[in-house]
Amino acid sequence: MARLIRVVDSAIDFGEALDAVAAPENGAVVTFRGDTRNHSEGQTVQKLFYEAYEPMATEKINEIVDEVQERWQVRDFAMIHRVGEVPIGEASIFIVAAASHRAEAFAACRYAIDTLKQTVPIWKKEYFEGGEMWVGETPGATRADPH
Amino acid sequence: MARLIRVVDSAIDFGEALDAVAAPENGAVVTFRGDTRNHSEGQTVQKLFYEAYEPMATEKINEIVDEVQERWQVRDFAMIHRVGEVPIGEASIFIVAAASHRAEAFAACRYAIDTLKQTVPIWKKEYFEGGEMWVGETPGATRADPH
Amino acid sequence: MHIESKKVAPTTIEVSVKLFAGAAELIGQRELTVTLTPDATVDAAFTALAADHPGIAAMRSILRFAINHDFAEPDRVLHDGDELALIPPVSGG
Amino acid sequence: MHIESKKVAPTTIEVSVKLFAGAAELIGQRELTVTLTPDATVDAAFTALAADHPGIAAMRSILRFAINHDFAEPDRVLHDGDELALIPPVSGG
Repeated sequence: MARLIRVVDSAIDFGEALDAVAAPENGAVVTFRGDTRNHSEGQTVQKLFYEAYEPMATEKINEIVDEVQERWQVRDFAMIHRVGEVPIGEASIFIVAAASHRAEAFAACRYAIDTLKQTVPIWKKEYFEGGEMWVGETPGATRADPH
Repeated sequence: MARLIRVVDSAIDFGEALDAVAAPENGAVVTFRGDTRNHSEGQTVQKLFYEAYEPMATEKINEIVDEVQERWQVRDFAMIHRVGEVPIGEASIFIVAAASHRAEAFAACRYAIDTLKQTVPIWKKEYFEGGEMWVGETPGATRADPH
Repeated sequence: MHIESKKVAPTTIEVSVKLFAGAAELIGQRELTVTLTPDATVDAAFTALAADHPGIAAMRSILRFAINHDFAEPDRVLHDGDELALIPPVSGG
Repeated sequence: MHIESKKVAPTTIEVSVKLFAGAAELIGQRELTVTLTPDATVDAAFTALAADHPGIAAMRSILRFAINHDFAEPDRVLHDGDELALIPPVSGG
């Protein structure tokens, strides 16, 4: 039962996360990687910047993993979130759920990213041509989910 | 719109699959990896052996990807299936779905592995203590899904 | 080619049969050829195969078939030169 | 520590306020201290903050709060030494 949780300020080490969940009991490994993409809501995005409230962010991620491992038979789990500037094509988040069976691994991975986007104090700023904005803060604006 | 489909007889090159789907338009990359695990239905598994009917297997996988890309906005897709002997802890399959948004990437990846297990002519033999069996062939036996 | 075959009114067709997994082990071959009457169906081909290799008959209920790489129902008619595959329950992934 | 504070009947408490994202940019600080009456609520702390930094008032409707790293409703009572965080809409991932 391995668990790796990290908030890092440089490029995510995918191998570290994958190695952390490796176990001969696991038959299914599902990963989610969120990358900075070059478009959002029809605008050209130049880069993203993430800020986290530590240690609350890590504590909330641990709560998510507690819940995941209570609800599904997910033996090993890793989540790494990058903060600071994240250029186009680079990853801001990497989640790995490893279980005996794929249904559990898919459900856990999906639940983790969905819940992170609701409860973990991390903020994303979009830099686009002609401006910048903290996603979700503009009064009245409803932003689509970035990933 | 990249598509990488391979049936290989040695260790899967994950980097090749991930590189194939890389594009600045993609914000969400979901992968499924199926590994040989050391247990199945309460028995200790020693290794797996896979056999494919080529070129039908590759043709059927292409049909799945056609359907995936028709149903979801999944820009780039890769699927590599290994055949021959696959030791414990090594991967028999790796699927990568890359899209703007995570809902599409998750749905596509899940659909691809579920459908592969129904329609693609590839067979798995389990070697366990005291015997071996082609999964699903034993009359009357209902085998649980291995991953 | 099929039209030409009809023109010369052949009395038999030859179909290549591909075998996999437990079916291949049971018959002890991965590929063989069956000679059939023209317009023989997949079912007829299987019956001919089972006449030479009786062990395969017990697998009939779990087999699917493919003709030239496409799944095909047992009542599909075969043509000279077709590749018929016996598809045991697939278990990839 | 809270018990001790009550014993000496303090006339004020000090709460550390953490600011993030747009709220931090708006106020121009990431951390500050507010002095409140004992038993002041989160809401009262926000009102005190907005008195010094009026721009933040417009964000009130989109903010959540956390006390010592746990989300807290606006009517929660603060204690001396608490860490109060203003949580704009989160957008991680």
